[in-house]
Amino acid sequence: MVKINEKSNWKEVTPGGTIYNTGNAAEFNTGDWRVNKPIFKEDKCIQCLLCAPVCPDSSIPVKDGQRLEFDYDHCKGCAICAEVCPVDAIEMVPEGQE
Amino acid sequence: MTEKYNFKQEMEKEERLTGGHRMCAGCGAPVAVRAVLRALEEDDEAVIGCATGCLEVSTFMYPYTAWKDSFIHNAFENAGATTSGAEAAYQSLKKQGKLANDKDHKFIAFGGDGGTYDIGFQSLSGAMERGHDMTYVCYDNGAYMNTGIQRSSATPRFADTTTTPVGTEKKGKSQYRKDLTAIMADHNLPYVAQTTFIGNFKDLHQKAKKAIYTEGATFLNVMAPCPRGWRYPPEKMMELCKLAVETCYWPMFEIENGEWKLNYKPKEKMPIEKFLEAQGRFKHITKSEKKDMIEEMQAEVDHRWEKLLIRCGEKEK
Amino acid sequence: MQIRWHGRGGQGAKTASLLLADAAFSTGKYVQGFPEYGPERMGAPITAYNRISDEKIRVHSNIYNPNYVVVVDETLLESVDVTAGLKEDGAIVVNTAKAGEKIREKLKGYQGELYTVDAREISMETIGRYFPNTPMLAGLVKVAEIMPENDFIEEMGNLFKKKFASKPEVIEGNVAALKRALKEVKTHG
Amino acid sequence: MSIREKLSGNEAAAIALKQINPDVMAAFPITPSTEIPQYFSKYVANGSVDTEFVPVESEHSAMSACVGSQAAGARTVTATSSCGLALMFEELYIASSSRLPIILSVVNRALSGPININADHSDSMGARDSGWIQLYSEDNQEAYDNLIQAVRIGEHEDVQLPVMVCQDGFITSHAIENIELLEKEVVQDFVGDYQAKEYLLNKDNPIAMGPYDTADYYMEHKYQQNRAMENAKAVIEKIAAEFKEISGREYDFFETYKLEDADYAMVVLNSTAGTAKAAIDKMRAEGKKVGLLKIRVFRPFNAEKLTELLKDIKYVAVMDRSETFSTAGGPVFHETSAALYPLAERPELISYIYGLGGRDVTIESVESVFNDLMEIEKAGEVKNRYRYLGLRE
Repeated sequence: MVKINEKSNWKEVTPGGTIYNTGNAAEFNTGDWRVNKPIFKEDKCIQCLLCAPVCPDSSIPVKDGQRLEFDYDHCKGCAICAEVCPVDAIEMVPEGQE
Repeated sequence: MTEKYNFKQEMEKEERLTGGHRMCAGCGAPVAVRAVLRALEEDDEAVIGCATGCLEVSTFMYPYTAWKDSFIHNAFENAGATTSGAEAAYQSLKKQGKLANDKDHKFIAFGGDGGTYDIGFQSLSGAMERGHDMTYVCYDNGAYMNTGIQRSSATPRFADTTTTPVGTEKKGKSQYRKDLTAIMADHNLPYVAQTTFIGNFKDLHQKAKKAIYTEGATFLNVMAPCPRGWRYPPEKMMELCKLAVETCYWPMFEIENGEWKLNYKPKEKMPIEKFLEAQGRFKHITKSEKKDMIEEMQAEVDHRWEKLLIRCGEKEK
Repeated sequence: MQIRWHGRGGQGAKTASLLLADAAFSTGKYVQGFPEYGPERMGAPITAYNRISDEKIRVHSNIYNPNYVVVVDETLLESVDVTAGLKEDGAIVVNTAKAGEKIREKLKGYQGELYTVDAREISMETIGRYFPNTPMLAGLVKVAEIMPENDFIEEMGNLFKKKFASKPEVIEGNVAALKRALKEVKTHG
Repeated sequence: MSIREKLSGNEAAAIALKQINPDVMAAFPITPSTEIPQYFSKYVANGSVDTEFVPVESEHSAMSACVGSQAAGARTVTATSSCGLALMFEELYIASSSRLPIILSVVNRALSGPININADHSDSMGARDSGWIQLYSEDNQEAYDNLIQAVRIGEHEDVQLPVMVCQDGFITSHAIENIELLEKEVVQDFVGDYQAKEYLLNKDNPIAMGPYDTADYYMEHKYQQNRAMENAKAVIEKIAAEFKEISGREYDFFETYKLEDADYAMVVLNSTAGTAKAAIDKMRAEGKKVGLLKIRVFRPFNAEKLTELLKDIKYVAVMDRSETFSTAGGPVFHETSAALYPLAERPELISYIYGLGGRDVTIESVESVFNDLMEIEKAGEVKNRYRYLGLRE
């Protein structure tokens, strides 16, 4: 599908605004909203995964029973994950000062 | 049909709501959506309806959608009717053999408390009463957050909202909240439940699973905190949910084929003040000298809790 | 005079543009203050605008060639083209603790004047919480010479009294933030 | 082989819908269109259609469910009148902007208040700018024929717009008249199977519908709708030609009656056109050069064709069965005037508001309009351009 953007003309935008490549918000970066950044301390992590379901931005991927590095393209830095972590394996630092 | 909850396995499921949506940092609504959609079997397709509200405008801003499943937003007050129409189409096309039948389609509607308790109530009631094979999920954040924190019928009494502002004559909202979950139970639906985010989301997961995989119209009421509207630091989301449950402000229960069941009973009921003082919208009552408003609210919470205990057979009438 | 504010939802850039309009209005100017409305949420980049003039303002479009740009959140420099359309003889005021040359690196070849205000430090030390819009507003008033400093402080004091009628304890801190920002605006040529 | 029958307009509409055999009908009863979902429910109960009938709790939900259903990939229909159409108002815009070719059988009735159940066009005229194609029907035959053609017009790939087919409440909806029906198989061949290109239930390609559209995109989307409406003009003609092959009946944007050499003409739509034809016959017999232009397609409005047909007429009475309260005429008058404006020499146009809330229109009342036009010619000037027909003064 042709990439639609604010320069697209009336023939290029999709009829009715319907989107055919669902889930394409993944291409939109909300990581730059972040003022504070979560830092994953893998050495401290006990892989309890309690951080994963609380993320509003689906930014804590889990694979093979292990949480992986944050998806910083989408994480908005809300810190809910850091708050629920029982072992302080997530540290919040001001963006740009990690 | 309660299956064992394999938390780790559930967390590995592919996300059906992607990042890149424009909800506020720390918003509860996408957390609710992710949890509900995880209850879908991986092979099942879903058609998701959504009422206008924060969730809709922020997850589907042209040309981006965060939803991987088929999704339809129609208007504010008609997620119930719209989703019921899609479900009717499915029944018709399936019956006529016009669809490839190798995959099951599940129908899920999402609405905030504005789109569910208030403006969309008629449409919800109609769709549920007709018994479409669909699940309606309310993410209840207790006010019209999308338009700037106006009161809804789900807003707790005394809350300071932009249409029930605290002033010299008024102390926030005058009314207690509507008990929508009980009203939906009185529709005699096969499954109705109330829940929120607790621990590893077992309760929410199991309820979503039951709701989606029970044939007929089912209803789920999920409390989803709003840091902006409730005025608490965004990182405290899980704490707010816990306070709501431990104070019995937001009990967790379900009604399966008319049987009421309490899913969690605090060992010791926490005073409602604990829930109120965690939120800026109640600052005018928690920080004032007069405690009578808090006492009033406590009495109402107690009254509703007692009623629920009786309904759930936890207590003699 | 045309001003464009870059901030994030929830940080008060919109409020700052409205306060600026109020303050300038008190000096007898014609004013406009308006945000660009969209469904963006807390944390999302947002834009707000001001026009200030001695004549009645009739234009109702967005501002594409501002005389001044205010960046309330430094992290926006990475994602937003904040100097787009900024007039060569104009100026940009950025909320940062960083050195001027560090900031200029991010301004995509912009040659005009650059000012900085450490709104985080000022806000934390005077108001006790992070409200960058108050110091940034003062910074802009100073840089753009919108009104005499004393008049500005007096007028803002009046506005805060109205705005914070229910929490008078924050007025003093906000006024202090303005005063400090007026003094601490740094110029970087 | 056509089938000769005697049917009310509502029966004709219901039979058209039965023969179309849609996948879904979602409806809520309202006088005078109530019979349509009633008849249809009977077809569902007896298995003579494959349709899923959704008995919703309001017209708003009716159109909402139609949007959900058509978006899911099902051919979807509904019926309504008056306040029901008004309650759908928001949804009409969403249906058309979502490019969903839903079919709506409108039985025209006055809007409240005061409450009134009889015919006028304030309901569908209020919806004229909602992005729906609008077809108007003089009698039961046209209501039937228009509904069948509507399916092909709306679903055409160059169009993809919803269509409402209007007829007058009680006057035609409840009057038994002769009609020629097509064989069910002929209709089904004509409308064919519906296959949406992109739809919610397509398991291989999920889609998302109904976005938040910012100022960066909204106008482009509106212009697409505008172009679809423009495309509908050729499609309407093409479908009419095909329909003629199966029915022998001719349809166009407009129907004229003794207009060619007329000096005085009336522009009108729906049932009054028939009464006007009778009045014209009577007056022609008296040697008066009167004629009729009946509007069948009000959206899209074919201004070019209308101009061509009216340009040589001296005096034209434009009849509106609805008010705009502009104090400067009704919607049909406005659009007719606008269409004729570019002409260097234009007919003299007079606006008549008539028949509101079911006020009867007789041969005599039509005659009085033509007589007014002749009076105006005699007087050499128009004293009152905006008139009410049959008002007690």
